[in-house]
This record gives sequence, C-alpha cells and structure tokens, in this order.
Amino acid sequence: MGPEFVLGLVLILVGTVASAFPRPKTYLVQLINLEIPAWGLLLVMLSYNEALALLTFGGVSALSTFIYVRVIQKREGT
Amino acid sequence: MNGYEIALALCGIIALYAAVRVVLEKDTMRKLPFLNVVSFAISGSIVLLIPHPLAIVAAAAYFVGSTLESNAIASTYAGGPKDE
Amino acid sequence: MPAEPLHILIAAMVSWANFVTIDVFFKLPEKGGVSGASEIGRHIEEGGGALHGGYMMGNIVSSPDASAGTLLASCGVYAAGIPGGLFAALLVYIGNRICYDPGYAGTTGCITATFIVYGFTLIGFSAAEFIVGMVIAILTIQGISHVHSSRLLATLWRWRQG
Amino acid sequence: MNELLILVFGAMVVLGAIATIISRDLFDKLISLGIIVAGIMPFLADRGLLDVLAATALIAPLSTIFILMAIRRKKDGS
Repeated sequence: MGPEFVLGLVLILVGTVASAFPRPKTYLVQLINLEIPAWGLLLVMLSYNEALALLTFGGVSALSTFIYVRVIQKREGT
Repeated sequence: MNGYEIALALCGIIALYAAVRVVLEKDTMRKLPFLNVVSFAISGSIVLLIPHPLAIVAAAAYFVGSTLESNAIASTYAGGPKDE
Repeated sequence: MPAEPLHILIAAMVSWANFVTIDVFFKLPEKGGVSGASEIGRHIEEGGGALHGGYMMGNIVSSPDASAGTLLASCGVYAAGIPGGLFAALLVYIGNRICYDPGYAGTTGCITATFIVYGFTLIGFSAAEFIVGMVIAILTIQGISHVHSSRLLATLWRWRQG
Repeated sequence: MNELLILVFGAMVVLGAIATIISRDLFDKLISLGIIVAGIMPFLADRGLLDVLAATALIAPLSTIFILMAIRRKKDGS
C-alpha cells in the first residue's frame, strides 16, 4: 500500500460525502465537489501504474464535466 | 543531504507555504498570486524529480495550463471579455 | 558539484534581477494586458498596494512572462543543456500565444536566462540551484506581502518612466 | 521521492480538499481545486509517467473552464 493509494482513498471518501451533502445546495457546488473523488480515483489508478487507464479516465472525466454543465444550463435556463 | 535534495526540499516547502497562504487569504483575487507561486514551485519540482528532456514539455504544459486556468478565473470574475 | 545555500542565494538574486529588469523594460507595469490582470491590480490597490505594481503582478499571473521564461530556461538547461533552453523559449512563446499575449517579454527573458544560466554552470554552479533560486525569487514578489512588493515595483516603474 | 516530499505534497492535497469543501464561494472552490491538482502532479512525475502528466495538466484547466462557462452564463442571466 503506497502513499498514493491511501491518499486516493481519503480523497474518494471525503469527496463522496461532500458531493452527497453540498453545503449551499446548488447543482454547481455539487459538480465542483464531484471533481474531488475524480482526482482520488486517478491517484488510486496511479498506484497500480496503469498509464492507458489514466489517459482514458482523464479524457472521459473532462467530457462528462462538459455534459453535466450543458445539462445544468438547460435545466436552469428554461 | 546533497544540493539536489536541498533544492527539491526547498521547492516542496515553498509550495506548501504558498498553499497555506492561498487558503488563509480572504479576498478571491488576491489568492491568485499565491496560486502562481504554487505552480512555479510544482513545475520546478517536476523537472527536479525526473531530469529527462521530455520533462521540459511536461513542466511547460503544466505551467501554461495553470496560467490559463488563473486567467480564465480572473477574467470571469471581472465580468468576461468585453468584445464577445 | 558542491551545492551550498550561498550558491542558491546568489542564483536567486541573479534570476530576480533578470526577470524584473526584462519585465519593467517591456512595460509590463503600464496597464493590465487582459481584463483579469487589471482586476487583480485593482484588488491589490484596494488592499493598500500601488496600482502599477499590482498591474505587473496581474500580468505575471495571467500570462507566462519573463519570470516563467527564466524558470523554464533553467529547467531546460538542467535537463538538456543549451538546446533545452532554446526549446523552452519556443514553448513559452506557444504558451503566450494561447494566453492572448504578444509574447516578447517571455521569449526574450527565456533566451537571456538560457545564456546566463549556462554561463554560471561553467563556473561551478548547478542549474538545479537556478531552478530553486527562481522559485525563491517569485516567492519574494508574489508570496510574502503584496503591499510591499507592489510598492517596490511601482518605484522601479517610476524610475523607468522618468 | 523521500518521506519529507511525500508528506509535503500529501499535505497539499488534503489541504486543498478541505478548502474546497469548506469554502462557500464558487471561485474560491475552483482555486482550491487547483491546489489539489498541484499536489497530485509530483506523484505522477515520480512514477515517470510524463505523457500522462502532460495530458492531465492540459485536461485539468479544460474542465475548470467548462465549469466557468456555467458560472458566466448564470451571471449574465440574473
């Protein structure tokens, strides 16, 4: 168990709790808090040395953020 | 403890100090210079950790990315580009 | 290669002089280059600093200028010698174009810093000391006290003007 | 990477996570997210995954800019 693994688990736990109960209860705060467990998952993948998984996960994470932003805009705009 | 280790440790300690200052500062715009210090220290320690020619590209990519992020945050805070 | 704290201190002073001279010479404290830089300058003035020093700090934050050039040039010399430094100048130029900046200050600072750092490696300094020296130099401008450093930069800008 | 550096960069990641969760302003949250990214980068560099590092460093501001797009739209609408 390297330090990256422990650090990643801490980030996943803390970030999941934070995005489940956002303090000002808006969608944008929830979306920003959702970035914390994403970086934690990246650290856990790093501790297994999976380069291809890291690249794919980084791309998909940005793409899903974009889709969430569009969904939030559509829901709040109309 | 040779010179290389002293340099790396100094970079890490400066990065941690600037991160603490970012968290303690109240004004949003005055946080950004401290964040700039953090990105300087981190891109320096990336190159110090792996002295490989490709590390220059990685450090420059991190630095430009972090600068672009600060730029976007500051101009959105100021009200966005005027000519859009 | 004997690396002492004295070497790091000298390297910090040399890189501080290099980037401040080039930034002030290219008129960075005159105005904020983008709207974010002017906003940072205005907030620093509200906190008790000087306006032109705040503009220069905002410009350093929001586009890679001579300070970034000095850091990446010493990184390049550390990793690959003189060609590494010139390659870093190209990267700084690309980064400046991404951030909507003409990019004269960054590229000039990077090229001069390449030769300065290479010259110092010939007399017993290590490029790693210049990397940490540049980090210390940027810490004194942006990280200790915004009020005092912006007043210092505004004084230098007044000298440049008059 | 020795113990001191692991401790320093790990402390940066944890500090950034706590600051992201605690702060209420959206811009403050995004800046603290930048500290998390800064703390993760040396762990990527220590494994020697330079391609992953360059890709991640360019993807991280992209997702921040996507979130900023939503914030700007909301400010214009109100």
